[in-house]
Amino acid sequence: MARITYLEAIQQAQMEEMILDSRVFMMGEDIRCNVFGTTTGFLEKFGEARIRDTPISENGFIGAAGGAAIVGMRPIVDATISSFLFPAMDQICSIIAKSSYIYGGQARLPLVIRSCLFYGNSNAAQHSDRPYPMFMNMPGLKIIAPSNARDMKGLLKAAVRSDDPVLSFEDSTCWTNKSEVPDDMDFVIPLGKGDVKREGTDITVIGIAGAVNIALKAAEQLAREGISIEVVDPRSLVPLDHELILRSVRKTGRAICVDPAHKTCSAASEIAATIAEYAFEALRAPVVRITTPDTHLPFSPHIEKPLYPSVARIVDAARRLVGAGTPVPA
Amino acid sequence: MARITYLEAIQQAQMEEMILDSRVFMMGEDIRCNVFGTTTGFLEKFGEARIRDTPISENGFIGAAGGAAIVGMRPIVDATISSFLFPAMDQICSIIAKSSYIYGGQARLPLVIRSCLFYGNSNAAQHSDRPYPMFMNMPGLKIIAPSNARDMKGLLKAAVRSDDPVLSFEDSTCWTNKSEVPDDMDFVIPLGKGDVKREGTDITVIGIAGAVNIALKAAEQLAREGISIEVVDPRSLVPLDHELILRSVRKTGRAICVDPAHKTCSAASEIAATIAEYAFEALRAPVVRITTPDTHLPFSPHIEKPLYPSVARIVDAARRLVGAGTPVPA
Amino acid sequence: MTAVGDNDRGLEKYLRMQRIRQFENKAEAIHAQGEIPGALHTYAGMEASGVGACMALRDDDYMVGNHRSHGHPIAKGAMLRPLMAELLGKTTGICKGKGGSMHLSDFSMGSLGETSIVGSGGPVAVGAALGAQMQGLDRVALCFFGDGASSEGAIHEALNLAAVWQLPAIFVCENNRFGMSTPTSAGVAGENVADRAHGYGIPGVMVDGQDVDAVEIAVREAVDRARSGKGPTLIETKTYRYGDHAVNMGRELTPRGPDHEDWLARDPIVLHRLRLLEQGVPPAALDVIEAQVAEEVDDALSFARESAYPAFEEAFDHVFVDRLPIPEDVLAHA
Amino acid sequence: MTAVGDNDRGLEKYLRMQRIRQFENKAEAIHAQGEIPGALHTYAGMEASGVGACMALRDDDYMVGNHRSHGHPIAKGAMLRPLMAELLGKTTGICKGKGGSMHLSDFSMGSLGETSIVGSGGPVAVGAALGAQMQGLDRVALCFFGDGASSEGAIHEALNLAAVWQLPAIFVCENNRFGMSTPTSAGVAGENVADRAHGYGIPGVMVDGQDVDAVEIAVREAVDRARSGKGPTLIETKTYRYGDHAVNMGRELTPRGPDHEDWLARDPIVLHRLRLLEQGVPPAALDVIEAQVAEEVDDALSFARESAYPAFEEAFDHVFVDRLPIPEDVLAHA
Ligand SMILES: Cc1ncc(C[n+]2csc(CCOP(=O)(O)OP(=O)(O)O)c2C)c(N)n1
Ligand SMILES: Cc1ncc(C[n+]2csc(CCOP(=O)(O)OP(=O)(O)O)c2C)c(N)n1
Ligand SMILES: [Mg+2]
Ligand SMILES: [Mg+2]
Repeated sequence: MARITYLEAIQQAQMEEMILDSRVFMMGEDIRCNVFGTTTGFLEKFGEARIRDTPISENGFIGAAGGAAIVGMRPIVDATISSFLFPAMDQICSIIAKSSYIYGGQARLPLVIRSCLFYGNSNAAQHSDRPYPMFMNMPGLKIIAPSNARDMKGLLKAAVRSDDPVLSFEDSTCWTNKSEVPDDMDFVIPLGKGDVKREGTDITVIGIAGAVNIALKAAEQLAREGISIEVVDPRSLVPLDHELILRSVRKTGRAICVDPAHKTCSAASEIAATIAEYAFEALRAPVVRITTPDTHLPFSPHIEKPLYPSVARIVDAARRLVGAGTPVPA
Repeated sequence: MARITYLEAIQQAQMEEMILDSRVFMMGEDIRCNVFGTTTGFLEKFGEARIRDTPISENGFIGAAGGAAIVGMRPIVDATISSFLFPAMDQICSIIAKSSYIYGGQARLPLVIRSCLFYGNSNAAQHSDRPYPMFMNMPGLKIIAPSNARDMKGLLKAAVRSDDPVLSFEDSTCWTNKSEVPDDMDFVIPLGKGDVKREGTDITVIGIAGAVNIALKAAEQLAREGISIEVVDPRSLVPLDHELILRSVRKTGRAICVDPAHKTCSAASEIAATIAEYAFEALRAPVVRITTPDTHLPFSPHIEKPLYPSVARIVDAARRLVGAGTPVPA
Repeated sequence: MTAVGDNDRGLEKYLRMQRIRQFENKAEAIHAQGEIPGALHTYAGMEASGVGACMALRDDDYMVGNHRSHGHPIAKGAMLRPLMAELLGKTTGICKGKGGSMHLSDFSMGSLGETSIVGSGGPVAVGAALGAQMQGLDRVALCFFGDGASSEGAIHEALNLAAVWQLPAIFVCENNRFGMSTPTSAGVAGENVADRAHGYGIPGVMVDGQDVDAVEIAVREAVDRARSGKGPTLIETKTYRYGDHAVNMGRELTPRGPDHEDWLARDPIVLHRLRLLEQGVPPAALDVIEAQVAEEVDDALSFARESAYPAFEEAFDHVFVDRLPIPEDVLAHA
Repeated sequence: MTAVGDNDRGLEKYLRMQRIRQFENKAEAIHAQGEIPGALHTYAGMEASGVGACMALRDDDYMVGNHRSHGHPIAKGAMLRPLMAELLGKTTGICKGKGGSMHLSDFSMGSLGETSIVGSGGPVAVGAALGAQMQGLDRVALCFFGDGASSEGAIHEALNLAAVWQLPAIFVCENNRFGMSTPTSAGVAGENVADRAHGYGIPGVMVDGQDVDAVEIAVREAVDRARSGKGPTLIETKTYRYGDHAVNMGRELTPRGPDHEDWLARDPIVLHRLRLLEQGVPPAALDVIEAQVAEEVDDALSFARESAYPAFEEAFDHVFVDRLPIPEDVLAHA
């Protein structure tokens, strides 16, 4: 166990998996120079063949990762910022998500495509996307979106070991957050297992990626008002741990879904719909979504920052829900 | 009024708008040879400059449509099959959806990107996408998905006249369906206005695109069993007519969302979440989604066809809901 | 490796070209009768391009193709039964009925996908070449794509990437003069697709795509370069497709030019047959091959017809390594 | 049009290059102090490329640029106040505070977007050229992109499309020897980006990007071709960026080569100043320009500082033509 940051967790996960499996290699734009700090020491340790700087050709090199995976390699692609997945959308959706299926299982594509959610810091609309909900609508892609260093390390290691393609969405608002992380080279968190980050009885707050940490802060504040929040972190978006979410909502009877993505067709919407479909009988109040509204993200920090989910918005919603709730039936 | 097909409605809408406004022009792969029948007579009438065959460069020519729109043209792009939007995702998401915003309103992008939902006919996974939910998560794009010829014509004409970029998703299962369509050159259906396709009292079935027609058939069958279905067709997915949907659900107290897209983060999920959030007090039963499951579409028709929403699945769900419903409270 | 002109190799090329032609003739006929669902894009007229190129490859070399997918796997040596079964959507199909006509890809023959999204095979081939290079194998990866596909960004990115990394990749642009209804000149700027090579600092080669030996020689040179670490080559086979973009569509999309008859007169199989006869191969040897192929095709069709359709549950296989859970309501009505 | 060597034009070029340099020096300084949010990608060292190119354009010609967006609009003639206000995120900014440093695009100067997604400007410029052609205007559209961007599929598709349609487009690749930390040779196959032109059957031109007159001459020739219906040209300006990929990042990403000092020694503004002096321009005339620009920059900064931040509601403008409804819970906490 050591206390490390989310970025260090990424670095460690990659480092360990590259040590353990010589088929694992990395590629991406400017990864050798280690822009965000997730490849510290890699070039020295693994050499140029396994730490590959690419031309600025996202569709080309992400597709090449798919091809390399088909022939037995296990690439980790660092696509840096999630917005740069759009140029690569065709290879991701038409090739990487579908090749195993369309060829009747002849192909496997064990690869990881990492990218960060680069919102909240005046990078303007073209660099601030949080596009995981789009990929959730495309079968064939597993998706992780961890909220702390421990989960990041365990899930990323599981992703590298998975024989399915995995997209890793790394929330830049968590980058410098620290947590205790096992050193065990075989510490993995299975894809598809969510985590109860805080237990509570009145409302289930399901948080996506960095929103988990906001939810935890809100829970703290609400606890002082006597409102008990259970914070559920799905961690993987595909597969999504329906069972854990539903179990919690069946206990609390109320749900708030907090998601930094745009509201329409967000992960929050998916989770809300799941709750309304499968835990309806337990619901005592509307299922609330707290998301970024369906506007783009502006550069000017004064108008950008209030657009994201916040502690204040969660606290307000929670108060409203508890007020609105019919009394607990025993 | 004339009884015409959905494809003819597209043809008419385009023809009329091109006659009315010389800034409107079309481009796309092989549009001159009129593959699907939506440009019959166009080359002869409008000439090569306004009916442009393009190289196979979706990102290039869809982006060029954006550029042409910025300088005052009003392009209609025929991207043929929706799956071919993936290669163009960057221009759609980074340029077309965002340019008006990122430049503070200096740019307007009046353009229409048409593509068909080409599912259900053994075209295999790479040609069978129904990707509108992905675009619903990206602000800045209006989206229509009409279910019959009349709506198709009225909405497409509105789309061409809109100063915002519009994606038109044209369901190939509706192509040959006929309906009465006004000849009036100024017949338009405003974007964002849904339509009650059938009135009913027990359950609201919200259908997306071709699923509306399946819902109507199911409603017919259920009527014979004494279950009264209200079929709501949002027609536009962005903006989405929340009010109409919520009004109907507040009346019936039950909702089924039927959507040919994959379940996770579908339009059905969005609508279900909206209902659970804003019409909760009226709900008497779980909000059910009937969608294509999160598997790809296989070539073999024997295993492809049962994957889509069907009359039988809607009928079953409706029976279950009515059975499960608590009695109407007055 | 034996020489291009070698008798056995000559006969092998004849065999494979015959397989493609007869396989497709049969497929086209039964497609017309509704026995094959979906669209059928035939390779007739282009057999020398695929067979010449694949004959320059080893069995363990990789190959990526496109929507016009029947010719490539047969050229690489695939057996016909699983291909025909695939066309009929059977569970014994090479893709278990998931892929169909646009995706006849036999991975056991080094085929890594026949992808129907135009241009999308380029990056895959680059990745396979990269994998081979990193694994220290001396395999090469060959990518077939069309003239139309050359306009896709994916092909450009693939060429640049392969050239920057000096990968063992061979890009074969099968220029059949049209992309759907669009003549090459209306889709592709510049005289020849091969001219693009110069901009990437790699060799660009044009070859008569109706001459199976010429194609083999050109590709073999590229393969040798690639295998010896000298990087990729772009080859343009000048060829022609006989059928419309897809067959049995009810109307013709392709606007034939005045050269149409000239192309038909240079049928790659006839040309190769003549050459073999000139080289002293007895006509009977070729007739035997044709008859043998006819039998193979009949056998493949019988096999396909007798095979079962996939069980519904199979629709949920191969999305991920583990079968997806099947929603009850869907299963109930399957 | 007046000649390149003409005195007034020479001074105008000097003025615009000075504007860029001084504007950015100021911006870099206040960015270091936290007054400008986000990343700042400076154009210093590349002024001759932007100014030379834009001086070959008419005011009503179009221009598309990239993330390194300060130089292009100033080169095209934009005023500094709205640009500086944009850097500070003010509502008086050219993009009303929505765009920031990577998107200083002044549409009133024919600028159609400085887009920070690498390569994405190519198709936009093609569309503008198409629009001009269809409208019967004799405008041209010029697209600036980097050496790194040349590897993007979007640039390939744009080049091919412009060439197939013979559009009045000029593609200016500003080869500043790096894309972020990656030397051009590691990202771009082939000797020169301009060599790609041949494959599209269009002229490819290389020019000394530190010589503002040379750039103007090369671009003017391309503009003349384009305006007279002869189609697009690809021009590569060989240049250099002085700053790191973005400034004030705390550490250097760019691995400078042995030629670093040589490049600094050929500063485009110094070179142009020397030439003007040689041409007989009195030094005082240049000093006046410098002083005038210093005032302009100070004025722009004062203006920016005094300007208001956007009202929160403005975050909901320009997603569509009509303002979006603002969710109550968001508004409550803004
Ligand atoms: C990305 C994409 N765009 C468009 C299509 C539709 N389409 C299928 S084949 C084809 C023409 C391809 O031309 P070419 O590459 O020359 O191959 P050919 O069919 O001539 O063999 C087109 C436009 C597609 N499948 N994928
Ligand atoms: C599609 C995309 N990929 C990656 C990036 C990150 N990025 C921003 S600028 C840059 C380097 C661009 O190099 P070049 O085109 O040569 O322009 P320069 O910065 O050298 O002026 C990169 C990789 C991006 N903004 N967009
Ligand atoms: Mg072709
Ligand atoms: Mg550069």
